[in-house]
Amino acid sequence: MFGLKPDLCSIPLTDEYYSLEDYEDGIARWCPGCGDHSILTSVQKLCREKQLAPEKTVFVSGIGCSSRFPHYMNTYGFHGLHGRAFPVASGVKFRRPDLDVFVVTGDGDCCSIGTAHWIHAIRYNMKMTVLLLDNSIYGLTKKQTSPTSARGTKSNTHPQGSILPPINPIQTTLGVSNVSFVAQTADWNPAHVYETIKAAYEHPGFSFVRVVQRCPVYMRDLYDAAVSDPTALTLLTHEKGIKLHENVERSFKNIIQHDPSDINKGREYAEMSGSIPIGLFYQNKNAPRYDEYGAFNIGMPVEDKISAINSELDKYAV
Amino acid sequence: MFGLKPDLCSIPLTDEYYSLEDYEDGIARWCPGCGDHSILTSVQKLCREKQLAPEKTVFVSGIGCSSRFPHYMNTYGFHGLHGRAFPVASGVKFRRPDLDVFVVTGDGDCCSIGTAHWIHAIRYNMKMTVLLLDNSIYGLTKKQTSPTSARGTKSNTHPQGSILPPINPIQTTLGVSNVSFVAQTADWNPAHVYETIKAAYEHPGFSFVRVVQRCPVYMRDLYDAAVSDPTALTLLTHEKGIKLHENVERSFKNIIQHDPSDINKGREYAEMSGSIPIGLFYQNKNAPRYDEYGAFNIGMPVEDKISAINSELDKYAV
Amino acid sequence: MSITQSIPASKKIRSSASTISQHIVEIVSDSGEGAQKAGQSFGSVSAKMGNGVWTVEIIPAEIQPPARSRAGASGIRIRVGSEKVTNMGDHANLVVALNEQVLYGRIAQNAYAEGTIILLENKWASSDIESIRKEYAMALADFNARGFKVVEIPMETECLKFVPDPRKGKNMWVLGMLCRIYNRDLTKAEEQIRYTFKKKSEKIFESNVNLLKGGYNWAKENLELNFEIPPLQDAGELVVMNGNEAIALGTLAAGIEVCAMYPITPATSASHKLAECIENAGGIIHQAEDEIAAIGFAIGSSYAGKTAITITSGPGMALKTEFIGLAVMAEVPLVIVDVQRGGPSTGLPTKVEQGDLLASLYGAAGDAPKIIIAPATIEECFQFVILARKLAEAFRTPVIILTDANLATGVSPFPRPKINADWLAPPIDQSRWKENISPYNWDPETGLSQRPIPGQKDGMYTLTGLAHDHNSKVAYDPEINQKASEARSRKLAAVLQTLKPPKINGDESGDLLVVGWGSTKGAIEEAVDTARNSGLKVSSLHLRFLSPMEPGLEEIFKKFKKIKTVEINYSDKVGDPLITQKSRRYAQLAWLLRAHTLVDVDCYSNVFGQPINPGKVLNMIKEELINKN
Amino acid sequence: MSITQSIPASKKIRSSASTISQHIVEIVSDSGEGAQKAGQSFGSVSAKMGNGVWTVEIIPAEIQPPARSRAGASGIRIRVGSEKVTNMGDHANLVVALNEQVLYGRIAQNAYAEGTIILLENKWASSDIESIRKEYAMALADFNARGFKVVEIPMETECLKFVPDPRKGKNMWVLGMLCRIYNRDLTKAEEQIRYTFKKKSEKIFESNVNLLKGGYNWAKENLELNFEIPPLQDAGELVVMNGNEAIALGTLAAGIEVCAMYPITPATSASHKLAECIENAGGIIHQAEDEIAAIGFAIGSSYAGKTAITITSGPGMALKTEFIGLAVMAEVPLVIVDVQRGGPSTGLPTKVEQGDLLASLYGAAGDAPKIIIAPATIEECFQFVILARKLAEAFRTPVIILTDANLATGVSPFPRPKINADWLAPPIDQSRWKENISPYNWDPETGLSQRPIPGQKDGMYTLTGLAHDHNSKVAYDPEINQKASEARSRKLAAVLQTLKPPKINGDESGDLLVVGWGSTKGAIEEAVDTARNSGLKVSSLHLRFLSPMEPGLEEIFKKFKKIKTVEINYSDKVGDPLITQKSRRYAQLAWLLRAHTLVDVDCYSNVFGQPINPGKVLNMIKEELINKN
Ligand SMILES: Cc1ncc(C[n+]2csc(CCOP(=O)(O)OP(=O)(O)O)c2C)c(N)n1
Ligand SMILES: Cc1ncc(C[n+]2csc(CCOP(=O)(O)OP(=O)(O)O)c2C)c(N)n1
Ligand code: SF4
Ligand code: SF4
Ligand SMILES: [Mg+2]
Ligand SMILES: [Mg+2]
Repeated sequence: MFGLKPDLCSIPLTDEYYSLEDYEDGIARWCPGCGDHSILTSVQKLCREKQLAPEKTVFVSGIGCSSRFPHYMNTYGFHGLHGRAFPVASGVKFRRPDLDVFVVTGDGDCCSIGTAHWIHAIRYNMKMTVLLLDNSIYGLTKKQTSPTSARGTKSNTHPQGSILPPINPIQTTLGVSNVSFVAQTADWNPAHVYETIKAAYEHPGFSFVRVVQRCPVYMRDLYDAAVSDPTALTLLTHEKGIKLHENVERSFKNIIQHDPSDINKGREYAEMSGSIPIGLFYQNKNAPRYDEYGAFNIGMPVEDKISAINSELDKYAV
Repeated sequence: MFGLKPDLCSIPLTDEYYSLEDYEDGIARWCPGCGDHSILTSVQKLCREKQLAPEKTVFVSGIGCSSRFPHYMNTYGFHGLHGRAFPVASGVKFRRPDLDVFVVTGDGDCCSIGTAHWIHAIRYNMKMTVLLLDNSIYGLTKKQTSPTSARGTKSNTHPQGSILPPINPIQTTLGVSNVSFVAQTADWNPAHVYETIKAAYEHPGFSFVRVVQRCPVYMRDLYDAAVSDPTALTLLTHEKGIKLHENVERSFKNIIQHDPSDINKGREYAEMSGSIPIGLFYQNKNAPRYDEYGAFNIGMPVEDKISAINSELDKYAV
Repeated sequence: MSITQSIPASKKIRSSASTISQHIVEIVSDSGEGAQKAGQSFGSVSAKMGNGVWTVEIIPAEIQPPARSRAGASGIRIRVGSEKVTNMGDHANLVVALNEQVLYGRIAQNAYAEGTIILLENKWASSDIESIRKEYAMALADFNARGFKVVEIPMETECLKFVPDPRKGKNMWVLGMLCRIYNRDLTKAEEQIRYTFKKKSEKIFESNVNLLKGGYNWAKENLELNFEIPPLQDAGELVVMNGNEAIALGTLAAGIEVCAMYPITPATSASHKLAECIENAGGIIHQAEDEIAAIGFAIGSSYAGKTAITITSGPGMALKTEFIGLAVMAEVPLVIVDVQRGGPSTGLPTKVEQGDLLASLYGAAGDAPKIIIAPATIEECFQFVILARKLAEAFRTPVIILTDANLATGVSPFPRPKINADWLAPPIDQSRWKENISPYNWDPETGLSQRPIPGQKDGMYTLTGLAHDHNSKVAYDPEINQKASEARSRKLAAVLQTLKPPKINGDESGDLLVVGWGSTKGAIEEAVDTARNSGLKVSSLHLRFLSPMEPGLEEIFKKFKKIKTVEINYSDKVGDPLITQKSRRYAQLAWLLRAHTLVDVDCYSNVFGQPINPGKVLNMIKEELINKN
Repeated sequence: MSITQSIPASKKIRSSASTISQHIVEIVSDSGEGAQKAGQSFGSVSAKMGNGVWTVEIIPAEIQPPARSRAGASGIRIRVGSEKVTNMGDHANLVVALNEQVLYGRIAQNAYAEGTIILLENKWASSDIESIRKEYAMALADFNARGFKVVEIPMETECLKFVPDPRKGKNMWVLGMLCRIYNRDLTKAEEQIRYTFKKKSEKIFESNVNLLKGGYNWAKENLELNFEIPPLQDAGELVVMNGNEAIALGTLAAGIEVCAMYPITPATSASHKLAECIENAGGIIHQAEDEIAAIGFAIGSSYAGKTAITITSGPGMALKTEFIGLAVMAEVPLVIVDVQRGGPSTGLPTKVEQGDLLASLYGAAGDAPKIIIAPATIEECFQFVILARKLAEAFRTPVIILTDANLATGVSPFPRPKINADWLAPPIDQSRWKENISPYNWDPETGLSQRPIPGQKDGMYTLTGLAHDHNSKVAYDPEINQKASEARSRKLAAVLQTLKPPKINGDESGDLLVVGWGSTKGAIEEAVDTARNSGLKVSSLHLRFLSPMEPGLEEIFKKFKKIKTVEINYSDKVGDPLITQKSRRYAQLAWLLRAHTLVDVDCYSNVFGQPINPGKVLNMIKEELINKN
């Protein structure tokens, strides 16, 4: 489009400096203590760090507490339909290589009603940064079971406790062909959240980040324990993985070396129970990207189009 | 429901003997040479072998060539909507433990428009036998790319060849929590098809069988080679796996011992390229079943219901 | 019955208990201060005393809004009357406010008018935060300017006499105060408190009763406000609940054993209630992965057994469209509840609208005739599920029940239903199917046919969404699709045979006939009654069946000079830029009635997301009958 | 122009070339025998010679039906006339059949009548399979009994003189025979063959030409059948294609760069065509995982750039409903093509219906005003995509184009469009957004506003499906939703300003006005013209805009005694059991016109899954104007 080469487009075409405030829009209407607040801050920090031009940045979401995210970013935003963030984001990116696209979704939005689009978006592997804010509950609609709710979770749709084992978003994502970046982090470790989102943004393709997120209103107990317990998280680390400042890294009791190019080991770690593994499970920088296909012929001059149409008409001429 | 205990219900309540003809309905309107024909025959054989009462057997499908399947079975059938066989089948089974439910679906039906239901049906793990008739193409609508089409497949929607790597239905299924039975077979090996479907039927839960299926009309070349080449298939075998007559087993050039209780190895074999692995990738007979939950309180007498309702009303009495 | 009336309001004005026909009371506060619990108790006590009652909760947009914020107004409105109360009414007569800021949230909703009495917590006047003292003083001045009758009350101080932290408990003190003001029976109030805190300790119960009495006595000594709302003659055994709870209990009473749903506001609370109780009544609720799966699951379940139900709201209905078409085509009995909310798209998720009528009728491609009914009261929410299940099976078709956020959240007493064994669905037929009967053995007169259920010997057939003949075989011959379509359509004509022309509220002829459907009945009839009392020739008519449309409308309409619908949905206003009689887009029922009767049916409608109250309807009636003539 | 006429048919009857105004020719065979290729060539040659032509393929239900089966009838109908031919007409005049059984498939479709000439391959008479010989003999007797004029022809034997396996090639011999019968220009036919086989070797070309000439000469020597269909005066440069191909090329001409779709019959072939050519014209087609994703992708793409298109059919429309509501609510330009097929549900996937009009208008919950247009000709299929893209951007709204299986598969020549650079969308605006303008800066008169596109500095906003104000901020104040709804609705009134009352075919007053929309135009007007020639006071009117409805209809209707729509969708027939004027359910356009004009609009419609042909309409007109009087 307008003559720019895809690769050129991704360079922010601006010389002014953007401060944090330039990315903020209004006060976030999430509950006090909601994990989403800190995630928002990390994202705004990333935008500043990368000096993303607000007008070249698009946040796409579905419906849910988490999906209100775009309203709090002073960028372009698309607060669409429940479960449908991925198709919209794909459409946005398809012919606009010059835009940075982020997807913010919830566990119900992504793993329940949005499942089909989630699975296929992984396969399309279009360059976008995906944040699954997973509080293991339906927040906006006031406490119904989510596919990621631990078995036995008492909710308004399962007052006796939920019946089924939870979906494992990391494992499911790793099961889809053409998967290229899968990471997990936890909202109460902002340093790790930030570095993970940064790595995701830098990945040349579809980067999927599950952020374990606290919902103090409806899932108070769930992570309270976790937050206080230093062994609740297990850090997956590797020189090819997510870089942490050594002080941050030192703060972890459980640390495992995991080479993110080994998908089989990644799948084994995804099954870890007891402690929550955070870090990079898998990355492949060379997976084919559908957005590159989408961009290959943008900006064709009108004359060329007209002659293409005419040669088509010739086929039907009598 | 009508006083029968769930466990009792699954015993066919009949003493007459059913022959193959009892399961046949009209002539199958698939193209000559279509792989679906032989699969139909295997299923009818299974019905006879198990002496399934036609009135206690329900075939549910979506839309596609493959989904015409129920019309050719002289049982109850539900030829529903494209992509929606799983929710319907789940609804059928939920309160009818006495019915044997089969799902017949296609690669577009299951892995494209039906993805969300497919993933969640795996997790529900309700007892039903699922046959994915995968011809790697949209047959009924006349040759469009399917999610399982090999990269570069020329179709009416991708005359220059498809862009993306195919979904791997086995791997994707193995990535879903509470998965309990995952097998693969190929239509041109009827003996293996039959034994696989039999094992699937005997599995106490959701048994997923991908049948690699030939579409001579739109994918002529794809499997012609395979059929003639004895190394095209690699047999996964194990005493816990699918039992084959030794003559059949001997006919295979490539044989691998695989213990179906090892999901990690199963996932590795699912990635096999070059030769098509057939056999049982994974089985867990103890995964929790949602249909058992659905059946727990059927057949409550009217009086009990009325008193339950009245005690609810009491809560609102002024 | 007149809607508002000014009454003595401040300590200065002396009066003994003045008798009134009804009053609208509100308790507003920050969320978490228990205003709703107090209001519900006040409503229940009033119901117990034989009064008509309608309560509706005031819910803030956010889940946990900051304290003392305008958007954070949380609370409840309780309308109490001598006669049956059918709606939330117009402006509040008396408001208890735990802080002054939340009142602005309600003022924006136009909930108060000159003369509204406001009983205001006065602790803010002496707050040690200056800004708060300022806000309080400014608000006070403003309220007086607005003509509110403000009474400042030391609630905090008084409560501290009974409890250390009045945030827990102040609501009971307020309840006591209201009991005195409206001469409520204290012992009944105590019973209510015992019921509310039945799970709690005796200690907690006592401290709450002390607060109750404290509030009562304080009001007795310090307030002259004292009203008598005479009860109706004994109403008999009553239950009090909201429309969604009524839907849930109706589902049990209909003998429905499967509810497949996906959460969506404002429908979900019905499912919450079902989740709580359906297992005890021999059923199960299934939360599906999405709305498509929910209705697919329900259809599969109906196909293989008893009629199932699915409950949703606008966006969910959109997703169910394709499956509804299949249920019509394959004639699968099914009950679909649509608790309507503000549209289009995500719209106003918590607010009321009657915007899904046309979508329910015409959503699916091709011709998809189905039955559509709309309850007008909370009691009908209960009854119509039973009716819908019966219709679904008798006519082998999906039945859509259109309710809305107003019915869903409104709470009002109605006669306790005596559960009837016939209401409950009988066990499914598993007897041998009559050999020579086809699965769609359409009766040429009525289009009706009996359906085989899996398990029935010799009943085997393959249900299909493709055009099919009476054997459910795919149709190639063009005639077959025509015949089958006629059979499905004919069923609506058959339903019509069973319906009587709707009753008219008021005279059978006159200058204006107001036509409504769904939750607006109470407000419309209250307004019409008021107008008639003031001598206007207006009547009203309320439709329960929207598909098929109830019979006899043309004849009824002929007897009135003008027909006008009142609906909570969108219509253009003639006179607005570019909007003429010709270009105007009508409200949904009005549009249907025009096509159906060819009468020039007008409409009054809006999409403010609020229930239409009697005052608005009354103004419209006066507009039509006084100003225009 | 009269529709059928009997002509000499068998070798016995002598005649020289008789001049006729038009003829309907069919070639029917088992699938794979090349009947369609021969027919298309015959049509093209006729078009080249200046005749009006309409061809439509005959497609069996199955993908590979068995040989000589009734359900397996595969082939083509070619209608050739002196004037413009706008529809497939009624009964065939002359049929070439490669076996006798497939004719029964067509007889079931009521494609033939007494007098139809049948040129029948006679090799079956001497088949060495006895059953076949029997079948052949029986059929022959039956055909004669039906009054068909059967001519047995040794096609196989003749072709064997040129090729070893006549299954390949017989079609060209048939083409040659037809060229002789209708005096077609053989050199033009050769050109056509060269074009058809351009990818093939010279040898193949030659052998086909030999077959062509063989058929021509054989007919010359052995058949007396010889017709002259005089051409119209030079029609200028023409293109000949079907409606789906026209949609695809229209998409290119509209400058649309993204088509997101999911396969569905009968819409898919439009996408097939696009897949073939859009990349060369600077665009891309995306096959999504389902219809919801397809429209979501298109909306995302429109939001971030040029207006995108999505193409589907009934069941797909149902799935797109929720997203269409969002596009309306958030005012996203979008072009949606619905190639209508038989419904409800999966219905008749390959057959025509006009059943999605009401679903397109009212599918989404709440009030979702959008533009809906319906092309009436193949040429309009091309033009309306360009129009739709313009409307979508000018009015910032989704636009639905309703076409159907009849237009999708009908092939007819139209003047070659001169591609105009203005048709193509300009590159998207990336200039700095005017600071003080809001993203929904609704013009109070028209509701129109300009949209910011990502990349535009200072244009940042968050699009939302929630009720929102002009800044796209979520609306809490009730007034806002009302105002915003008015703005969106107002846009339709603004579109209306740009429309003129529809032209009437025939006199401006009379006894009957036939109203149609979409693909029925040709058949209706042909029937009306015939009726008028026979002195009946009937006119017709065809609507292109369904939303907003075209202006001036009331005035036009007033001048006719009766108004009746002709539609291919379902309506009850008065007089059928239980069906009265009151209980009757009307055809979709008729229903809208009744509400819109309050005129008692009647309807003639059916769901046979076939195009309505002129004969049926003519009979209806006679019914109304002769029999009833
Ligand atoms: C089609 C549709 N179905 C249902 C809803 C109601 N709904 C809104 S958000 C939501 C789920 C929210 O859960 P999640 O995605 O986990 O987000 P969270 O609020 O927990 O951040 C639901 C069911 C809707 N808006 N649209
Ligand atoms: C909602 C909807 N979308 C699209 C279609 C059209 N359609 C019918 S079958 C089919 C795909 C068939 O492919 P597959 O599932 O692989 O089955 P196969 O024919 O190959 O056996 C499609 C797209 C439909 N019937 N309904
Ligand atoms: S409900 Fe939970 S997830 Fe939603 S905003 Fe509040 S704390 Fe956050
Ligand atoms: S098209 Fe292919 S899949 Fe379909 S019936 Fe024919 S051979 Fe089988
Ligand atoms: Mg959540
Ligand atoms: Mg397939």
